[in-house]
Amino acid sequence: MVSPISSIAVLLGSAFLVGLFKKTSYSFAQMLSLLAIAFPLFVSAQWLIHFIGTSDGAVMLYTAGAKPPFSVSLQIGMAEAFLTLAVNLLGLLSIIYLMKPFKELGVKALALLLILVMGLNVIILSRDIFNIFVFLEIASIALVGLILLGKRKHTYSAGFKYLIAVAIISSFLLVGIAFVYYFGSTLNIDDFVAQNLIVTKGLSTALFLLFIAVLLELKPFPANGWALDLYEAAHPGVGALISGGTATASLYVLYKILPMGADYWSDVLIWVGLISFLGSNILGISQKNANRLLGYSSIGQIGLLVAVIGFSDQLGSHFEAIFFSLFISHFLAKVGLFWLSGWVGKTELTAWSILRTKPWLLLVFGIFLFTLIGFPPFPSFFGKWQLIVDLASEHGFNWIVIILAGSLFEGIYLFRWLGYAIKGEKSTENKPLLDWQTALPIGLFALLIIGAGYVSNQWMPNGQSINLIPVFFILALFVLDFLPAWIKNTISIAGLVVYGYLLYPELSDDTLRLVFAVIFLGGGILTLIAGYSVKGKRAGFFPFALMMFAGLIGLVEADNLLQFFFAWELMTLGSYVLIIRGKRSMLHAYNYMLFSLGGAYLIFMGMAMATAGQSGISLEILRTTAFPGWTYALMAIGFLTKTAALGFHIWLPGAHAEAESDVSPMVSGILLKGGVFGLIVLFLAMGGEQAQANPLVYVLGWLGAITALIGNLIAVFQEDAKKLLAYSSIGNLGYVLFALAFMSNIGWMTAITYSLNHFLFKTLLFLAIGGVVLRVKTHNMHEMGGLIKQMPLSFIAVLIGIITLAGIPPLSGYAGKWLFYNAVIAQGWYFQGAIVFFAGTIAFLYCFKLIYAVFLGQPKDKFRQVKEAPVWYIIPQIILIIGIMVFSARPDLILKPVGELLSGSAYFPTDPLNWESVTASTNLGYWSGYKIMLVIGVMFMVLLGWLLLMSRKAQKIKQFDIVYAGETPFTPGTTHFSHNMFAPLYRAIGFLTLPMITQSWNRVNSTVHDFADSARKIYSGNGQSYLVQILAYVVIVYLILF
Amino acid sequence: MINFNSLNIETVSMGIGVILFVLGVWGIVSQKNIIKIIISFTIVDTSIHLILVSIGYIRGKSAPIIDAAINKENAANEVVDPLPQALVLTAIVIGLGITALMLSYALRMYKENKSLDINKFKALKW
Amino acid sequence: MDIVKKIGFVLLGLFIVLNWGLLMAGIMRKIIARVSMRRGIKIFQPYINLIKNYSIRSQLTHGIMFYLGPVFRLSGGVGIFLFMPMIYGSDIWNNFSFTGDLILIAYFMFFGMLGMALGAGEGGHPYSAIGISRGLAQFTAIELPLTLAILSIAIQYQSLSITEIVAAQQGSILNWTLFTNPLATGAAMISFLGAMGHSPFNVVMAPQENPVGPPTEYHGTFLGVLQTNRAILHVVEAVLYMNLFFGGANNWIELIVKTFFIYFWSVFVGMVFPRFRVDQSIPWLLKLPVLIGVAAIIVFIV
Amino acid sequence: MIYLILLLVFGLIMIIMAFTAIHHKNLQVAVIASGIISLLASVVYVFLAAPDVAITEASIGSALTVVIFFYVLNKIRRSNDQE
Amino acid sequence: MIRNSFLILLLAGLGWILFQEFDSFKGSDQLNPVAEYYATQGPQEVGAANLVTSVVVTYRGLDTLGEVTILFLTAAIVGLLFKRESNSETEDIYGTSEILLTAGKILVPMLILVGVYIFINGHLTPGGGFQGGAVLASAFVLAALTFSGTTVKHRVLEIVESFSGISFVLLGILGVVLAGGFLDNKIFSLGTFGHLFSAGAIPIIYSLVGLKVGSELSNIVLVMKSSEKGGDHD
Repeated sequence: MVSPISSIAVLLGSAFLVGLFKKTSYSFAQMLSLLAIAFPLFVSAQWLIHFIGTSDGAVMLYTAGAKPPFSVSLQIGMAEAFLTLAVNLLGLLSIIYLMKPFKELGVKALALLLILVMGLNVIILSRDIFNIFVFLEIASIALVGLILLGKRKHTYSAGFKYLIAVAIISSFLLVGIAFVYYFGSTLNIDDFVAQNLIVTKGLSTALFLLFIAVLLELKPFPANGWALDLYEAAHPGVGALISGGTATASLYVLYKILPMGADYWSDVLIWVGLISFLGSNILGISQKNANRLLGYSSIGQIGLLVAVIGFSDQLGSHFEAIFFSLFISHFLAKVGLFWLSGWVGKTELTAWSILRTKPWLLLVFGIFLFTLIGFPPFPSFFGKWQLIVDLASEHGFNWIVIILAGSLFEGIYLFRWLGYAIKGEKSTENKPLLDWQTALPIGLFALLIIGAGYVSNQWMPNGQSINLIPVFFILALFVLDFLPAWIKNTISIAGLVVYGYLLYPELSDDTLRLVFAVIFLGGGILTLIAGYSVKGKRAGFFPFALMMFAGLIGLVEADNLLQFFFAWELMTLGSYVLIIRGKRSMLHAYNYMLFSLGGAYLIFMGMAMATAGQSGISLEILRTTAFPGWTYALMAIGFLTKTAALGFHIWLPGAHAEAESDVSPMVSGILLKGGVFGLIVLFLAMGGEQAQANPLVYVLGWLGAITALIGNLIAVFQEDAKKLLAYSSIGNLGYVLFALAFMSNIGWMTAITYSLNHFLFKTLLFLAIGGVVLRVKTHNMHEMGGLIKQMPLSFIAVLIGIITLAGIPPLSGYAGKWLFYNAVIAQGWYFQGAIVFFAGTIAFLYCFKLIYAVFLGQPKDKFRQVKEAPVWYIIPQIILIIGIMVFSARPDLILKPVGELLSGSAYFPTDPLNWESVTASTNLGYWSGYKIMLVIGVMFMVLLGWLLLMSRKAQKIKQFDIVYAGETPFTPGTTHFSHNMFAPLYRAIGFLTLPMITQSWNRVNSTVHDFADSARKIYSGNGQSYLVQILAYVVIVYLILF
Repeated sequence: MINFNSLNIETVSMGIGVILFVLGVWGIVSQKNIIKIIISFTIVDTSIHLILVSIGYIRGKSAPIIDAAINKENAANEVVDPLPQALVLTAIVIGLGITALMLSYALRMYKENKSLDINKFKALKW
Repeated sequence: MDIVKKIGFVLLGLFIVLNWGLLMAGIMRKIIARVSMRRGIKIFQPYINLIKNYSIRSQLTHGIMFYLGPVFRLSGGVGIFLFMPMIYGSDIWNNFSFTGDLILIAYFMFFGMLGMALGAGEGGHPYSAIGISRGLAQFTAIELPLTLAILSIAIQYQSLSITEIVAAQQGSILNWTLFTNPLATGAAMISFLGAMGHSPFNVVMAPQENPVGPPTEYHGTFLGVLQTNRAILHVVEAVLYMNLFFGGANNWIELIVKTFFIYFWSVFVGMVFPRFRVDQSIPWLLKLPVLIGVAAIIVFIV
Repeated sequence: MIYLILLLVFGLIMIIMAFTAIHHKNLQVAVIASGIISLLASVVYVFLAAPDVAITEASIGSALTVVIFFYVLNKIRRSNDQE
Repeated sequence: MIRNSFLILLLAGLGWILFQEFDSFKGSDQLNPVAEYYATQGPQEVGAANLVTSVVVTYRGLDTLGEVTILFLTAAIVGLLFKRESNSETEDIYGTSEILLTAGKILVPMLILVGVYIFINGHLTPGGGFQGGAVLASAFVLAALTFSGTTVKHRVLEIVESFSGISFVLLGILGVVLAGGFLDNKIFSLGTFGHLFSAGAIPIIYSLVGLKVGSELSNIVLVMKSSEKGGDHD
């Protein structure tokens, strides 16, 4: 095997050699540099493979023919091999990426890069603190030179600020090293540790200086203005080197010297790291400059990694896997983002919409951002998961809160950015060329992320329990994205069908899960059928749709918390992209994501608390959690954000209404059940008795009731058909929540009936209205009218849908109402029940508005030529109508087994529904869907026949043949009464619909932004202030410590 | 606080080093002129060198060069610690490099902005 | 029981109800006229109207839903009749109610309303839509006290079966819900005012905006169907209140007497009080009657 | 003991020079003051039995550094004149 | 004033931190084990009379390599910073006085000689590559000051710089091949202790360091000197 020392020698030698080349032979110099940097890459790779293949320990490399501590020694182990591999790869790709700027600056610049990489290699390998100091200086100085690449404004002052900051930090470092040598008599880390010195006042101060200097190299918040300025001023390719290269090396130094310090240094690292993570991410919120934002984010991520190093004792054997996944995420994603930023060229975040000209770059951008935040299947997801679970087992809940809060703040700006890229205003300028020098590194890093995700997954404890087949299927869809939409659609549907077929045996006993599996998979298939109406490629739709469905079905399959959370996040990711595809959905998708993210973190927190002090992560442990109150409350609130309970609902209307026509039913009819299922899983895990005794459910009940009322009431006042349906979803999910909160057998029957019904009718309604919107190109109901003649099938679908929605017998909506009354009375929640029923009658209002304003009334001139909705929209509607009919006539087919499951299990054994063939009964009454259907059906037919008989010669008259107070109306527009239809009701109780919640969230939002905006004023731009901050940081940390 | 009798050569030089360090840092954070800041940095550098050399000093021993005066076999009892001196050599050169770089950047900044006031270079901020 | 015989009795019951409905409408209008110092219509005028409408030959329609509206409407009325046990203790006269499910009836009322609203909607007359929107808005408020009342008696009797509720009121007049649960009765009877479409809650029936009653857009057979339904529905609704609050009926005579008084209650109030606007009636309904309803529940919780 | 006294004196001078370097208005003077600190330090190194360091400090710290400073100051002055 | 008092507080804090060190610093009476090893084993292992040199060049050779790299970097960066003007010729503001010229003619060769002497004898006497290099550089600076027309060509300096750097690295690698590790000086025989040609590769390495440092420092100074034409007009 080739010694890593030879890589250092090769790099250094070629750096000296490259400096000699003349301008004319630049390309030769460039070639040489590439080769020179490829060599260490090869060496590191070789060592890494060696260490992975064998279980050998680290190898010591001696210099000068003497053993340490007398000479400088290097060490290569798995970690060093991996980190040098990363650094060398970064160096190699940087040369490629920066080819043009390098050429402008000449051979000297190439030498700088070679030396930088060499320096980083030595920093990682070296076991001698002074040696590390020297090469840290080398790396810093090389960077100061490299920032001259692709000169931008203010490079010099930024470079100067960086220089003076580095100089003062290294002064502390050197003083620290000097005294460490004085007290420890050695410069070798291992030797120092082996001596086990008694920590005296002098030694501890010396170590303090050493540690604080290394920490300051990592740019901890708030002593990091100099670094931010550098990030802003430097070419993004150089930013990548700083963020990915020097930070990597410094982090490893921190890890190496950690055993030298006393125990409390772990805590200091944790504090410093987490403060950086939180502070930097908060201040990033108001940042508009992409490079600077990347700087904030880098500092935040590195802070997290510092904290992870501080946690290394607590994480034990998991440390390596956790650090790997978090590190590699930061490294690949941040570097990739910097490179992307270089291609975009402009610094404003809004300019990133230019990415849309190259869709694959947009995808890569998404991968990078999702990696940073920690979404599956990217590596950081697994890292964060395990980190937090392990912290929880040590009861480090405060840490978890900080980490999750920081991640949330990070999400705030990253997703805003992603929104700009996907949906921001298109810039009018010419698109920049994409040459291979840019494309290759970026693409490679994106691929590496996926590979790293796989490694993290396999490495992490329990990671292998995750079913990766759907993920691979989705990846395959990404690869096949060049195919026309209908082929991909067929593949997707086939995938869902096959998956469902394979899954069925597993779930056939568990009816409860089966119901949701049917909703998720069946709904997926139905809504995808509608997608056949889309022509062209529909790039990027199917992978994300499938991702959402994979996540949903993953929830059903999940046996342990990791699987569940993995699926949950996968679902969120997929649905976010689906939602943001809508025309005006930038803001709405953003809101959706923030609420989802917040919710997910609450769930995460709850799960983590549940794992504390328990072995394993199976869902069962939720029952035996040591912190029942917190666990359940946090998880419940998390799920409530997904079901859009009042207070967390503001994302829903926009997200559902502005989504594409066939996406709305997916996200409304199907996706919302994910949250419901989450609650079910939670409550099941809590167990019946514990759940009933929990005051939480009482609160949930009230919340559900009020959500139902307000959701429905707001829906009544909507003019936008899809918004109306969206608010109606909020209301309906309120019912479900309310019913779940009963924690009784019949209550749950109600909830499941409602969920199933809502799936059926809301999917149906959204498909039907979506079809209409597709034809008339507007969401505003008052612009439609009289469409029954053009779209009779859609009309029938909507009619069936609203009858079900309103709970009018004989359709299945009534089943829910009946169960409801029984549950309410059995439970004694009369007032909440009354509110819910009031909400039910209000629902009737918007049902009428929906069908009347769209299909009835006066047809408008401009829509006379409109055709029926596409047949691909009609087919799933027909299937859904059949579904509703079957469920209405034979509810026992589904509810009976579910009821048996509920009463058979330990959860709700009391007061089940009694079934006698098709008739259900309780102590209060009975209900037979079949008989009601029969009676009403026969009666309706008889009466219809009778009327047909009586008025068989009915004569069709013209549109305006109406009695109109002596006048003849002549424009349909003024004769169609549908705008502001329920004005009297609004005057009476409209105050309930004032957007108070939206306003308070807005206030929260602006407070956070204002805070971030004023807090980041500490980065005054004055290099001297930065020095003062560094100094103050040192002094304050010292005073806190001693 | 400091007993004069306990004063010896290395503690005094160490003391000078510490005082110079603080003074240098004072200069760095208080002076507005970039050149002055750089000068202050050189003072800090010098102070660190002083500290390092003081650490390597062994009372009453001579320079770590084996010559006629110092027996090769008995060197361990005759000489001061060579290691800190080696470190200082390195540190001095590094210090020079950094100072030269700072000065070049300062010159560049001056040519860009016609000012040496560090307050005038706040274009990048927040 | 033989299904044919059952259907026969159902049809007979329906016929009785229809006749009583028409007659009662005539009587009430006569009373109203007399109270307002008018001569008024003939008692049998509703019959005449009905026959006249069914015999009109011209039938005009705006479209399929316009056509179906009356069918829905009548289905609603007849359906409630079918699901309603008419005479307590009689297998013959309990129709298809099995044991009479309160919730089913409460929600099936929407069926006819929806049909009517849709039919009128397709008529294309803006006033129909205005009337419907007002009517529906007010209806939500009317429903709330009724819901509370129903909850209250469901708690009281621990049943949602009308038959059982009636059974519980047998024996003495003091067993009537009216006396055992006066608050619920009060709330429900206020709600009944709205359901019957009399003043003060009849702005939705204002002359030009009459989708719930026989509307101007409909005529001929359609109107006849609607009038038929109206007659049936008024009686059946009164029967519902009778069953719930006034001890039910053991025979047709008792039924006729009780429904007359129940119906008369709405007419009486309508004569005494002026009309509310919709945006007045909703807040009013959401205040006093709801409070009474809440009180009716609290009585049972405490 | 003589070393000690010399050292104290040097130390005092160095501190005074440091004040001069930091606070003197004239940059040239300040540079020279810092050079003097360096030079005195190199003498101190001799006391501390570090001749190698002394030579280095003298040649690099006090000579070359000062030269570079002067070049830069000169540049600044001249680009001022050009204005 | 608030700022100043804050700064004084900060400096007091800093002083307090450093005072902790000063307070616990008691000097030393004897060498610590590492230094003792250098003193006792150094002469045998490395063969250099100047222990500092043995530490600098051999035991901590990697640091030294890094150090010359830093100078290389600095020279390169200063070169990059003033790249655009490097061609413009300088008018010498000092003028070249007769005295200076004469002194230069004598001093420059002498300084060069001294420099070379210092680094060649680095393993025997105080001084070595850095010091020698610095002296060489001062010679060049003086030459540049004196003979304004005949400045030393950058190119030559660069070649010397790179050549010596590469040779340094190659010698280091030879150490891996022929002796105990990277930068091991025992690739050549240690020779007789105390002689000029002894201590293995140390004299060669130190000469290379001297050349490198000299050329780099001269480069820095000369670039600084020659860069003219204020302003970066891009």
